[in-house]
Amino acid sequence: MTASELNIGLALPEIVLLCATCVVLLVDIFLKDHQRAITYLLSLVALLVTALAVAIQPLAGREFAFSGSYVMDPAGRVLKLFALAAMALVFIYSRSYLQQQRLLGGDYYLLALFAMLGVLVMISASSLLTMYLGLELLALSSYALVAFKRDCAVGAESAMKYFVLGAIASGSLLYGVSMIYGATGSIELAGIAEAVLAGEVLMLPMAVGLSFLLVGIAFKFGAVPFHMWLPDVYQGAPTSVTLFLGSVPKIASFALVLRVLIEGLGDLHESWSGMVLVLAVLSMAIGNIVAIAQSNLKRMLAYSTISHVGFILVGVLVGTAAGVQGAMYYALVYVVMALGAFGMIILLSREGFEAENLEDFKGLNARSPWFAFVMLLIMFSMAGLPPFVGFYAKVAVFGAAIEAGYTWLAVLGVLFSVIGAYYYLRVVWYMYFEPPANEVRPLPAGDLRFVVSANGLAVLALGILPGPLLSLVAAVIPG
Amino acid sequence: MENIYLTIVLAPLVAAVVAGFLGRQIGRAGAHWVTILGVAVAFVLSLVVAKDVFIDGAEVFNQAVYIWAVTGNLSMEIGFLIDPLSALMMVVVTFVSLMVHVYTIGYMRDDPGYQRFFSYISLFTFAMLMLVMSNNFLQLFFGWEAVGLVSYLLIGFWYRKPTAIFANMKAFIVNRVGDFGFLLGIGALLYYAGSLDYFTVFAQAEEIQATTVNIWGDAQWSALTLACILLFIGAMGKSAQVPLHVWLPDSMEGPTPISALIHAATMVTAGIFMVARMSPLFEYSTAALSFVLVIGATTAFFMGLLGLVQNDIKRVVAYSTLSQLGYMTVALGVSAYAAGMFHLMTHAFFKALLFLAAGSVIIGMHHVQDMRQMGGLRRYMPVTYATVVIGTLALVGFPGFSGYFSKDALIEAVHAANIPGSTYAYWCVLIGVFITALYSFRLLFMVFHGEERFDRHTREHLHESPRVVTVPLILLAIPSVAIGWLTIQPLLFGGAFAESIFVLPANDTLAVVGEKFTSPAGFVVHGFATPALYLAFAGALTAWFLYIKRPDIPAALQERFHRTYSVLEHKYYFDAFNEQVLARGSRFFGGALWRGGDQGIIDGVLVNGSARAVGWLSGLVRRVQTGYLYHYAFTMVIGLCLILAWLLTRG
Amino acid sequence: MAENFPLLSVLVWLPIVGGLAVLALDALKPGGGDLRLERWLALAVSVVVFLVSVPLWVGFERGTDAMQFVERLPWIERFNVEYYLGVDGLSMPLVLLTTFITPLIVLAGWQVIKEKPAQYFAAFLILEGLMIGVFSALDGLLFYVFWEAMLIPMFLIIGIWGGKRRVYATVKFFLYTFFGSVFMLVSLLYLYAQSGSYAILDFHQLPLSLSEQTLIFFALLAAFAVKVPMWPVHTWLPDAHVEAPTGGSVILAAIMLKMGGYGFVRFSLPITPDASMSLDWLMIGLSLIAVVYIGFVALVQRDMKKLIAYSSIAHMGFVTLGFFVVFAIFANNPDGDGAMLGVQGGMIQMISHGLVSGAMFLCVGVLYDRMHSREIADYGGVVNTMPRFAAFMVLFAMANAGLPGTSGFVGEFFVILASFQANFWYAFLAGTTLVLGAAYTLWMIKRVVFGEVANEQVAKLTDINAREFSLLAILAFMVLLIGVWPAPLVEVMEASIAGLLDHVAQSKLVGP
Amino acid sequence: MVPVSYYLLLAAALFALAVTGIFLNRKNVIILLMCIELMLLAVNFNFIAFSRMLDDVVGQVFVFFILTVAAAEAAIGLAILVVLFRSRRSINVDDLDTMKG
Amino acid sequence: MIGHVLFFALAAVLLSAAVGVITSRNPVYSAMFLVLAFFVSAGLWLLLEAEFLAIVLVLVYVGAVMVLFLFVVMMLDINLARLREGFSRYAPLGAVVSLVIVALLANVFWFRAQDTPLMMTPELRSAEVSNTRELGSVLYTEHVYAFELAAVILLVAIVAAITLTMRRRPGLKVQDVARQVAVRREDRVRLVKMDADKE
Repeated sequence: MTASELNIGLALPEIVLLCATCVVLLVDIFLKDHQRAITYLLSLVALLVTALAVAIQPLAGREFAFSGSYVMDPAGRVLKLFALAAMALVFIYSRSYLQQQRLLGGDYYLLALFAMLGVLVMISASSLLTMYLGLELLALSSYALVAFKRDCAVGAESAMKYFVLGAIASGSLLYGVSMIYGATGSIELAGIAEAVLAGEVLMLPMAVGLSFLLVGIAFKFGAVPFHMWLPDVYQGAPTSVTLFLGSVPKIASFALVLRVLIEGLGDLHESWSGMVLVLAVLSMAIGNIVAIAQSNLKRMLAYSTISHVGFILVGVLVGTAAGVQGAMYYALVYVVMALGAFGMIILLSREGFEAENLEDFKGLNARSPWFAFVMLLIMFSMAGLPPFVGFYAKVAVFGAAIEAGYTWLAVLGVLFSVIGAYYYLRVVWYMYFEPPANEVRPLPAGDLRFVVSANGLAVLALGILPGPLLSLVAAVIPG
Repeated sequence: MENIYLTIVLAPLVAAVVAGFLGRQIGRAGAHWVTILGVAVAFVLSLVVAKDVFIDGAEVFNQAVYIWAVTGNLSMEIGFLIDPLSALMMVVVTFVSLMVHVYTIGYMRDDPGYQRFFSYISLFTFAMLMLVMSNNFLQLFFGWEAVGLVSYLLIGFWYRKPTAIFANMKAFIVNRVGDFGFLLGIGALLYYAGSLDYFTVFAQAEEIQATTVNIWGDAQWSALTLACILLFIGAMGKSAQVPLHVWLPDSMEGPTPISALIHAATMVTAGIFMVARMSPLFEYSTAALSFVLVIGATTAFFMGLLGLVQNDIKRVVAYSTLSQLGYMTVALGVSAYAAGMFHLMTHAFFKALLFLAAGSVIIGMHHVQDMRQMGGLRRYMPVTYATVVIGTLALVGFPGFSGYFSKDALIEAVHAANIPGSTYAYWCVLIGVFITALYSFRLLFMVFHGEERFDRHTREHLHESPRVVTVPLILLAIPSVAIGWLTIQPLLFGGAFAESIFVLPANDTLAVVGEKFTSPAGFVVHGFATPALYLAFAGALTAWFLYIKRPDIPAALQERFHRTYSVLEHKYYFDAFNEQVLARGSRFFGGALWRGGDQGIIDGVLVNGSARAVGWLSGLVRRVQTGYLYHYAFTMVIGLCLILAWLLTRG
Repeated sequence: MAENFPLLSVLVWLPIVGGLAVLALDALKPGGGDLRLERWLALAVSVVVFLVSVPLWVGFERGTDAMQFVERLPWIERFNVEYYLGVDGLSMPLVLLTTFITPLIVLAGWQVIKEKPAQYFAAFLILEGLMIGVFSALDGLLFYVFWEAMLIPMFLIIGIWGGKRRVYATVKFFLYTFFGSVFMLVSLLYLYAQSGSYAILDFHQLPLSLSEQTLIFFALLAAFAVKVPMWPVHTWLPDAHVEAPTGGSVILAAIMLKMGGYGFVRFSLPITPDASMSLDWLMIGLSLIAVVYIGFVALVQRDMKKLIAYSSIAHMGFVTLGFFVVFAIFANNPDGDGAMLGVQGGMIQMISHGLVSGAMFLCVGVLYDRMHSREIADYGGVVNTMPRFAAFMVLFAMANAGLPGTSGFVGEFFVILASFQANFWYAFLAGTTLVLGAAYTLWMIKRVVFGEVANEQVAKLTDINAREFSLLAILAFMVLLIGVWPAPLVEVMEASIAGLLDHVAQSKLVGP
Repeated sequence: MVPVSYYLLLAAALFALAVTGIFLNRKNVIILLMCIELMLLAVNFNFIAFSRMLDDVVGQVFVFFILTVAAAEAAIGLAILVVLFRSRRSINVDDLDTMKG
Repeated sequence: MIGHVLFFALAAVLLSAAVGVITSRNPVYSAMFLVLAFFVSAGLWLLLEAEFLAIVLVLVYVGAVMVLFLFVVMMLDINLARLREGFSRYAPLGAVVSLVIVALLANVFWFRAQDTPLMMTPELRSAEVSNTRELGSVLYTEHVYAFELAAVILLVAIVAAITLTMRRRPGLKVQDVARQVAVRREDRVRLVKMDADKE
């Protein structure tokens, strides 16, 4: 074991984040409730420093560390930076919410930072072992986060569901990993790919492994029929946690798919694409159809997440470079939109009141035209209407599908997006066409106000000039 | 000359615009002066043009004014064709219009819409001139519809009167039915001839005749027959031929001057004019001519019968107009286009006269139109009486009066014809003469003779109409008497229309008539040798007997033949059929399509149905999400099993 | 004006920026303040946009079917999407129609809109920019972006300022059109996958097999047929029209429907000529159904706006009939003389319908503003109290019924003449509009305008004011001008239509 | 010694039992947590068996980490259970249905 | 042969214990069955010559995790009577599903696994080979990254467990020294100025 094999410097971001998290942990212990702002700021600093570490890292293509269990490549860098930025936004959104809801401990930031670490690990995982550990790090932190509003029965219930189902999913994933290990003799993705390419694989155990693995992946993504946890968790968790769950882990899930399915098992595309196809179609269908019946906005957005996952999976199942790029672009874009949407719920919440029902958005235009407009941008973007960024995500994914000959799938997809448009429209109609139920004008804190606005405008700006981000994605996912 | 033509057309238009838009500024007098000036200018210049054409024998003028649109190889233009036919029409139109303008000053004296009325009738003059002066089908259609528009506006001039606004809508829509055919006819000609210009189309008449077209089943039609019949459907609408005649009696709801101008003298003759103009086409299609003939004959006879049972003074005249239009159409059918035009001209004068006189009576009677409340008016309104007598004599064809020449020539021509349907037509027009005399004298006797059936209040105010009313009557009476005598020679037999009207030698019935013609006087003498004259006398005599000698008989007859009477009273149930079957049927059909098709199937089943289906599905699927952990786990396991089974069975 | 002045960009973006400025102006003075400033700003912007668009007409080079005023920049390099604008004889008149109608709409909403007027005007200005974008985009994806983005302001316009059932109507409108449009998106993506470019002109040259063409044709049809709207996907229109505020109805009828028609000539015909050829019977059939079926349906409407909405559908039937009858003409007559007439008829019908139906909706708006009812039965004898208004209404009704001398005649005339060249019965059925159109329009006029004063509300009506008068007068002038002298309009389209027909006449099938 | 596939079959049966246990148990959340432990145990069997089959120690390393994670997982699971019990006074699975649809 | 007997015996016990875990109506019994299952597994692992892991399993699971389970079961005052209600209604379904899974996997591991390496019997290794050394030599070198991550996961577990279960009871009376020190006179005493009585 030489230093160059260890190549520890490559893992600088994770190390930095871990150290920073420990610092936050230690500092937080000595803080009183009214000093939690320090935790908040320190957490942001931790993210910033990590981001710097990611950004300044010299990188020549794909590099490995820790005997091949850690990988860093341009795609990973983009994903990491994006995840860190999303996390920072989550913190900014959450601060005032936590204050309002009297959730004053620093635990939220701490657990979220650990989850962030898990995400980074997953993005950089190049062996199934590190992938598993990263995934568990993320999952365990998430379980705790969902339950962390201790006096909230709904939160505990959803945490319990999340935990049990998540554990089943991890079990399934592990079972799959064990089979793949047995079939290829390796747990390193590069080794697996090599074995597949060379044909030195036990096909049947491989098939079993693939099935179990897919269940795990589908669960993490929230694809039908492994989505059942998602609506309950989104609804039950405190909004700041939903905000987190709805955004950052999607990047991790995409990383999981990218590393395992595309890079590791890309040559078995024929075996898994059919199953992913079924997952994608079911997700688009069920997500969109059931969302229509929801009156709780968080729950509705949960179903909308499911449907978006379906769209992302379309890009994945196509399996071409364009498809993967489309999926990645979609995932990134989805994070931006989800942040905005949940951010709006936080923005409208006030002490002792969560604006999580559709009804709470009634007449928002009369009360606060600007925030109604921001929400409108986000909703139309989610519905996939130009000139918002969500549209290009669909274009990228369906374009790739059509290029690969899946025209019928694209047709099906757009049809579901029409159905989906209905419930996004309903939010807009509640905001604009209904008289306000009350006269409360949301008066969010300055930073929240700024960030929500920036988030909404980003949806628009990325829609008017979608070129750079698309090119970036294209550059980091080579053909 | 071009400037003159333009002036003829534009003077009434400018007048109409001024009276219409600046009516309030220029006041009532201003309105009538400006429009009368406009029409007078048009009339005088028309006379100049007529002199140029008829007396100096000027070349036919055929030139575009401006290009309306060019598409591909097809150039559509607005342009004038000045030949004897149009020159004649221009004179007739502007003259009658001028008379009506003057007359209106008196008739509409107290009406609040005075300026509007003048604006409309000037606009009408413009539209009618555009129609008759056109050198192409586009402009013809323009004028055709424009006169329809003004007719619509004028029938509904008293817009508060429910009957008036019903009548004007009916008039427009029925005319639209005709225009529908007319437009298709134009389409056919464009298709087969590739042009909208008259002469270009006429030049290809024979080729078009040779082309056959398959419309329905295996029957092969001549394209020309198709086009001509379609065009004639247009004429049937405008010239009120059965079965598109229903609008004309109702149009009497409008003010009397326009009944005279539009619904007697000018607009309704547009169809006759059009067919005459298209003679180079119709000539090649015997089938079309027969069609024209039969329709015309039917109109002439059966509409005349209806005149017998009407009691509204204007309606009697209106049915008489229908009948006379039928006569003109019959003339067209037997290729006696010139005779048709001749009758058109004489009819324009004496029918305008009769209408205006009726209007004068109505003024005197304070807008009572029911003849049963009149009687013995000749003492109170001598001038009107005199002119009505002249008009009536002209109408029934008393020898020497204008109507005599035109109608007799026409009947002779029908007699000479031998195309299918000509025998039927001959009997129709012949008996029609008797009927004409009967209803004409019935009117004369009921209104001006016999006992006075009006109340005292009316009598106190009953007096002759003012000068502006009587002067046009007198001026119209002059041509009603004399124009036949003066013009029969050149118009019918002198070849005045040679440049405009084309008749195949084989069809030339007028030539047969002309063989016996020596002079107008000779024609009068010859008249005594024909049955027509005696039938007319018989009709007059019958009228005298029934309405002066034994006024009780009509009522008894009515009792006796109540079934026949009822048919006549209901105008052969045309209106009932149109209203009950066509109008109501359309509404029912529309309602069924709307409720059943749009709201029921498309919206109900397809659109809202699919929305409901999605909603239902949503409600169903969401029930799978029970909230129970074990169900969630179960779903996952089932999913796992399925994936596993699938992958394992596949490979 | 300089050669390379980005005229179209200015036309697209100026109204959008203006709309945002109106919103900003509103936001900067919270609590209402003086409303006048925003509407003056909105009016100024719309008028300036119109003035800026005039050089399009003046500087347009007649006699060529090439794109003019072209602007071309890379936009999304990853997909080879360009910011590619340009107009030809087909789109330029529609751009002008848009810039012409918008100031009128601003004026129409002048005092009438009480609730959130700044948002109202801003929505229309933004809508204007997007609509101009639709007509001038030469890149497929850019076109689609404008096409779909337009739904958003329209959705809000109907939803916020509409009538009682506005939510139903606007959601129906949105989903209906969205449903149609997504198929177009799929076909655009497919065309891109085949050609590697999104430029519409490249699509035109792309050879495709008949089955591909047929599928693409139907996909495009879904988008355009809904927009036009063609039977049987028309049922959103009456609802949307009825519930929309006056300005919304006007813009919907005057411009938005034209996008469907424009789509056919810009996309369907040139991209899938062989499929269009083989499916012309379907399109002609649907168009004729629109004319006849809808004519009857219009007859029984009790709501004025609904009646006009239905009449719009019937009139737009002429547009599609004109476009697709060309194939039947080609089949009938190899030199295809009448084909030109058909397409031109369709195009002119679009412009004319834009003016006439817009005017009709404005007229209804004038009445609605006073009586707050659109029911025909609530009116009667309006002419007694509003004579000047009645004159306009009758004029526009006549134009709606296709009276010669008004713009409504030109298109119908052309199309009927053209369809005769294809088949007598096409012309026959199309011609029934002469009767049906007159019947439903005049029956409404009879019941609304004429007659005795029906009730006290009618008796209290006041005639149109100077603002309304000028609106209607401007439209009346245009309607008559085009009716009396359509030659200039026909002329600008001529070369582009000729080019289109040349293109369409050639098969672009690949393989055997 | 027995063939590897015996172990695999045993693990499969164990896994199936664990899964069945999870959705059959409608009363007690704690038993669910135990089932999860069983499931992981099954996975561990696979890894060790394959490790022996391939003569490769990595499989056992993986098991080592699984054991670690499983312990952490159990801790968090039980913590959530405690929270749940405190807020509801029940750990009955049937009671966890406030959110559905 | 002895290997076979041992394997089958232990496997039978393991599966029975597993059935016991999922069918016991008292969680304490379940826990005890689970303990049994772990012990038996450890035995089986010894058969596979994974001595280190076998020991770890017993130490970590039986010694720590299961104690934790029992602790929680005891700590929470659970109404056992309600929990004992049966699940027999769904048992057939469960049996079917579990049989399907087993059948599918058996197909792979048995019926279609003949002649594949899966049927290989691992050779007994010589006594010198130390399983612990083997693991130890890679754990801190090749897998150091994973090892550190595992440590972090344990840290998260600690943090999370404390966060979730430690609570400050609202009713608890605690002195706040800082507040006591910061008290000012105005907070405690209010001087009320009253007019003299004017009787």
